Amino acid sequence: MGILLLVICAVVGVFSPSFISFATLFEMVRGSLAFAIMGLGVLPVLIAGEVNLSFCSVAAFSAFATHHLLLRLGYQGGIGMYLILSGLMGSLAGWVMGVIVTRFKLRVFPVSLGFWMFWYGMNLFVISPIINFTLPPGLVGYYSRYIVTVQDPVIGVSGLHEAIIYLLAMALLMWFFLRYTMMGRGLYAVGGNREVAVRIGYNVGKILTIALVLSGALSGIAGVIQCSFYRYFTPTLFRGQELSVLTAVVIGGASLEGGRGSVLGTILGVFFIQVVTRSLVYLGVKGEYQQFVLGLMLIIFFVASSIKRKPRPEKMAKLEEDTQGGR
Amino acid sequence: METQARRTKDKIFLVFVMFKRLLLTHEVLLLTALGISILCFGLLTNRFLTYRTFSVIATQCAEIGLMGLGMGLTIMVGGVDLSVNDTANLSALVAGLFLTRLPKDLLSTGVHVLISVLLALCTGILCGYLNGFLVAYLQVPPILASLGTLTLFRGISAAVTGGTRIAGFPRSISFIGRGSVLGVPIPFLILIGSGLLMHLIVNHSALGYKIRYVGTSIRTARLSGIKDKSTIVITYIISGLLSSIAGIIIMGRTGSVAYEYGTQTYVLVARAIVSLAAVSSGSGTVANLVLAALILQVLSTGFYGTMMTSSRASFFKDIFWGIFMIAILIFEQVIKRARRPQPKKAR
Amino acid sequence: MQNDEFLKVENVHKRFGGVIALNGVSFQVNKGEIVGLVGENGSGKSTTIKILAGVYEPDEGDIYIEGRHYKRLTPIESIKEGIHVIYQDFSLFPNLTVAENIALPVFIDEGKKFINWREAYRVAKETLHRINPNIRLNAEVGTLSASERQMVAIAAALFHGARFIIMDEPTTALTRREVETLFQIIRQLKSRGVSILFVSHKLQEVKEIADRIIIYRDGRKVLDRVASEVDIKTMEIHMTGREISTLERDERRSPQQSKQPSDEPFLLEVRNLTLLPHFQDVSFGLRYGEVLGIVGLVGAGQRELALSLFGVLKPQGGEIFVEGRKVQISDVQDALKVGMGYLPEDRINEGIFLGQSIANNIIATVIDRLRSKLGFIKRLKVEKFGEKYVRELNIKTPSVKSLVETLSGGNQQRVVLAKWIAYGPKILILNGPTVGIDVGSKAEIHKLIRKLASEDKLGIILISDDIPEVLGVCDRIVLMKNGKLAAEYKYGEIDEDTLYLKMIEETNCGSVAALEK
Amino acid sequence: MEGKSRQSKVMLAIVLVFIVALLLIPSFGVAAAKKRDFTIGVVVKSVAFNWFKRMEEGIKKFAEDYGVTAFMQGPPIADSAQQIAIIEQLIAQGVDALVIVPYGVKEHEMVQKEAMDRGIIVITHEAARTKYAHFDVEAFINEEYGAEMMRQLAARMGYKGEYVQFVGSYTNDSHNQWQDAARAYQEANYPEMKCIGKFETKEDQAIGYNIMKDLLKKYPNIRGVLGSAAGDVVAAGRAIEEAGLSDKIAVVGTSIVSYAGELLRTGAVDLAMCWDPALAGYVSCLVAYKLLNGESITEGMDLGVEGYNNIKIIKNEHGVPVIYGQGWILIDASNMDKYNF
Repeated sequence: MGILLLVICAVVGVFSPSFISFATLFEMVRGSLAFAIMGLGVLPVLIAGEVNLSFCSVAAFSAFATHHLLLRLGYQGGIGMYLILSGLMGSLAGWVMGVIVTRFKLRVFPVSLGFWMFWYGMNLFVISPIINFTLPPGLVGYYSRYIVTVQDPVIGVSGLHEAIIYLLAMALLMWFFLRYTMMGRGLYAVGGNREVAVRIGYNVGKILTIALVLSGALSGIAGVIQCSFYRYFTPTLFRGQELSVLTAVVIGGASLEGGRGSVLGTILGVFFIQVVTRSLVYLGVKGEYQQFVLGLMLIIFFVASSIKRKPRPEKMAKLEEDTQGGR
Repeated sequence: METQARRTKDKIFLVFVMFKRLLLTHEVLLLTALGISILCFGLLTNRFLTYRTFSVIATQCAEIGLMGLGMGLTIMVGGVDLSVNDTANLSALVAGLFLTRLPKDLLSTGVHVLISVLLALCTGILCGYLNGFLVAYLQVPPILASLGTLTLFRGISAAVTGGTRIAGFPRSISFIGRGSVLGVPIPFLILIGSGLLMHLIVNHSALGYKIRYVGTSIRTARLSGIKDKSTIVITYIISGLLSSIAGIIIMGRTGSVAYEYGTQTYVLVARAIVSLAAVSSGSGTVANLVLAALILQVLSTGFYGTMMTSSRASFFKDIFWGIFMIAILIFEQVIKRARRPQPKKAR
Repeated sequence: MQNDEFLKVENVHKRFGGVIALNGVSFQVNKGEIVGLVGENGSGKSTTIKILAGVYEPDEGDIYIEGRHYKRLTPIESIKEGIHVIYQDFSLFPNLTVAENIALPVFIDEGKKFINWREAYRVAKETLHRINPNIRLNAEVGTLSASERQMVAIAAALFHGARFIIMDEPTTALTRREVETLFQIIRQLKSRGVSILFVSHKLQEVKEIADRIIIYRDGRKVLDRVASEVDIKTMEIHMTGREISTLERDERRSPQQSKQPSDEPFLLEVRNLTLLPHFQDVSFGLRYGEVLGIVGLVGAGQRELALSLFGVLKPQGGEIFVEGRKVQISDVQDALKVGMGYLPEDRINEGIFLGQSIANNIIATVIDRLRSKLGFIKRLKVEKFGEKYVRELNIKTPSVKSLVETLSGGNQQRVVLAKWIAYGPKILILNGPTVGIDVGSKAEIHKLIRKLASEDKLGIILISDDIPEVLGVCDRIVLMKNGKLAAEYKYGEIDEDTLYLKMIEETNCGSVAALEK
Repeated sequence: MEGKSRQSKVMLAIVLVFIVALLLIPSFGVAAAKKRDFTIGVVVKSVAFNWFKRMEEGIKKFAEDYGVTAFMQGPPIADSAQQIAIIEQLIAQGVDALVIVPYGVKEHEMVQKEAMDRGIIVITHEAARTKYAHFDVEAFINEEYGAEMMRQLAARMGYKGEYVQFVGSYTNDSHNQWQDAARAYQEANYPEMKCIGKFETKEDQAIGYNIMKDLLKKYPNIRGVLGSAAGDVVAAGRAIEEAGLSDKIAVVGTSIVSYAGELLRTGAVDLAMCWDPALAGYVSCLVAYKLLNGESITEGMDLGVEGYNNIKIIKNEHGVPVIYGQGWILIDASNMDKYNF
């Protein structure tokens, strides 16, 4: 995965030398920060073998609601309070879904479709339908709070945004959670074999709920970070980007059938999508053709990875594997 | 004596269970939901129970209904086709290009339109074939395969048109989208026609059986001599075909072709229809799919109708759709339990 | 004696809705004792297992563990008392490593919140080492063979401090050599004072390993005796409650009734068929009206041979002739075209369509023939068609519209058979037709196979590791060993014990080297 | 599952009967709602845009002034499919007049025609090339506005250098008219300037921002940006400001204070041009009202609204009369406080 990324960057760099620079790198990092955090939230749910499509709307709702709440309270400070409050709201949204899913023994996917509509609707109907440009003083200028600054000869000042610390922290926490806690391992266990997980004493409902709560919290955080980059809070944040985030996480090695997926892979997957889409501009691909090229690349990637997956010596004797696993 | 009494008791119980099963079928559930929603809207506003409103509902539910049908079939065979909307747009685009770019005096209008429609259908078939090929022969997981083709189809449309709209079609095309026969909108007739055809295919044709076999267990199907791969491909082709019909309706209804038409909504609405119709791999009925499309459309139209003068109607509709979908899911689950009063038998 | 008792179950009842699963069962298991539990499907074996594992709550009765009284066990209590179940599917996570699979359940019990990987590896290694040191701890369980997975499951149980291990059909997926290893491990456990409840339908194996045998029928215990006092015949009688018209030698058809080798041309001839590493240079012939048995231990290559004949696997070399014409079989469709039918071993996943009606299952192979002139399939026709076969094969069901999962295993298998009989194949390959089927149904299926063959319209290849079955049903038997044909016997030429010996003896000596190649 | 087939057949029959009944009964029974006063529905691209929020103010004021029912309606996000669906529903609800601000002009033509066929007055806005409408209302002649944009941009670029154009979508007529006119004006008058290309922001600031970032890298000599959608200059301005190029690159385009205010103040955006959507909404409704009352709209008429005191009427290529005002306004850091939307 990482190698593939480097190859792509190299190819783009050959055709458009201005692509290879710290400024570009930092730009890409900033462009993918929020998505990576959201992807980290998608990951545990996917590992548990469920598909949640409501994360974008949860992100939009938590960020937007937080913003309006804090504005009304006359909040003056920085992003910290935003992150906490929005994260909390996101987790609450995740918890509600978790409770419904476990209580009524439903699959996450159809329920999340309902919530997808619900949270966007809540944003627009209950809070406000319009973009809000008023930022508290602490958030003004946050978009350019860099920890490393570079002077690019072409586009001037650019830098590595502070929010990468949040991403790294989240990634680290998520990695620790998935690797070193019983709950984290439980996610893999549930995704690997749900029935057995029950048998050895895992509370599947609780585990699923925790995955959804985490997903919600990270979505909320991602929403705030993205809005602070935009410098406005919009009720329709991320709308229509659910599938591309999901694609990114899957490209990063998570399986839609559950049981597989890693933190590093997820981040690389998100970055990969970002690099591919953005590099098309550098390669001089006209706006109209970008989607076409992207579609081709996606198909080639999926086909390649499904072919790579096929030959497994120990399964030779069995029937060839069936990948018909759609939902 | 005792056994006799118990047997009678068991019999009564059995009749009760059967009755309950019949009452609680998904069709009845959906019909009830439809009836209740129509009733509610009718009570809320006197503008709802009019011929015009219903003709709008009938017209509008055709597009999403057809796409939902296509997606439903692919889910029945154990996959999913997310590219329905973009297949529709691409098919319409091919027809549109043919209609506008070809000098009009070469052919008579009727032939011209007929060929363009056929071209659109062919495009749908090709798109479906690509999906099916990726899923069946290259073993790409269906979600990913159709995600890729979705982007690809949209990209082709955008690239070919440069993002602009194509318009200026003969009148007969717009008749497909806006005309009516005996007061019934043509798109709705097309939907019902396709629905009936699909019903025949799913329930009364070899293909339908094969679709359900493959959806139930692809391995058993293969070992029973069913051509699983070609079944999958054909199902996706049908999905593509249905989408291209939707594309023609869109073309007729809007008199134009745009690469991004409906991309914000239709896929998710189609998926919602499938959920609502409780279609899953190996099982599901066409009637449910059509009903689900109708319900969602009634809800949508109803909200715009009752909240006509509020610019926030569309937001409220979102909220309600969301709640409604979750509620149906929960309700369905509760009923499923009621239908099966005994715990699972020990294996 | 009283001190030796580990578990005592007294008068346990369990009913589900109207179905009585257990009807006043009592038994006891002593420390370091191996108890074999046998019974037909639905006789209450699984219910007993689940009650002991704490999954089900008994309606009535008492459970004593070392004298401690329980009205019911919870899963946690059960594990705390050292009761551990190894289910048929081994209860493992295919996507996790061996070490984790062993350590995870224990850590959960201990109420740990975090995983200490080093400790997990250390303890897992220690435990696994006692059983099989060759398994890598960081291998994903999904990549292991069936027996390796079983070792892992046992290791997990031991690590868990199990004092009483319940094994549910543990040998289903194992080769004979692996079974031997398993038995060694079981004896090793016994010597350490661990009690074992060995639940199986393979009577021979139960008799071989168990100290004491308990037999269930219809939710009641019908026999509880020291193993050396029971022979297999008695076990069968107690399981079914009737004399079975099985194909015990004395009751079987005379040699005259069976198909005699003749000069008539082969229906199917296979020459030098090879698919490494599974089988090599396999040649044999099959005539109309003949039942050819292919026996061999699990893993000897007979299963792959069958799959190759049916076009699922592609052989690397060799030729296949059907009625004298050379045919190319590269997929299932080709196999169907030359008139083959295949009854798979894994009935649930490959044989039937769960969630479909019986009629729909039966017509799966002939769906294209049922079309009317207009291309439609009439539901009534389908049902009539299904009913015909339900009658013919004596499938016990109230209606062909019932779902196939409502049937018992034997009846399900008959549905699969019906599916192929309906197709009318020239060559019918039966791969383990009676796996997991109770003794009564087994006999009826055997009768059915004989009846099919006697009609002289087709040839049957029967692949099985059930020796009495092969001996009873087949006209000719070929023995496969390590991917090669080792011997051929005519009907009546060899008896059970000799064949059994032939099967194992050479595997254990001569060809181990070849196997490891 | 038992008896599924018969059951589903019965169901199918029930469904069909049900549907037919639904379609037929109402046409005999319930008469259309009584007309109390005129109902004017305004359908905009998306109700979640600040721009249209401002327009709604004008519409509400109109409704108050004239005592009619006038309201705004639209999808939550800009999407033709949903917008057309809403228009169709409003037609079914029996509104008297429709004011439409179409997302894609061509897609909407059929539905506009249908509305007209049913005797509904159809007024469009921002769709000067539409085929079917009684009138289209524009705050100004698009070509003039485009030329004005170019004049303003050129002056700030010193009449030389490379510039890029942004449009909300390639399908947005007005945006493309402005930009095409601007480019034509530049090619005729400022030979030293060069256009790099026209880019589509999909009315999404995030997309515009990314495109601008990438463009800056690819074309380091950019000296000017011409925006069309309200968010375009904001997106571009942000990218430029972050690159520290506020002084070097001139950003001119259609926008409003609530979008571009902060950047106007910092100088990243040099000039916002616009028309007041509230007035446009007011005027559009007014035109519809006058037509409903049987009055006619004539060249040079005074509609009594600022910027629309001396309207021009020019028929477009499809024969639809387009009403032009002189409603553009120029907003920069000095006068931005005057415009509170």
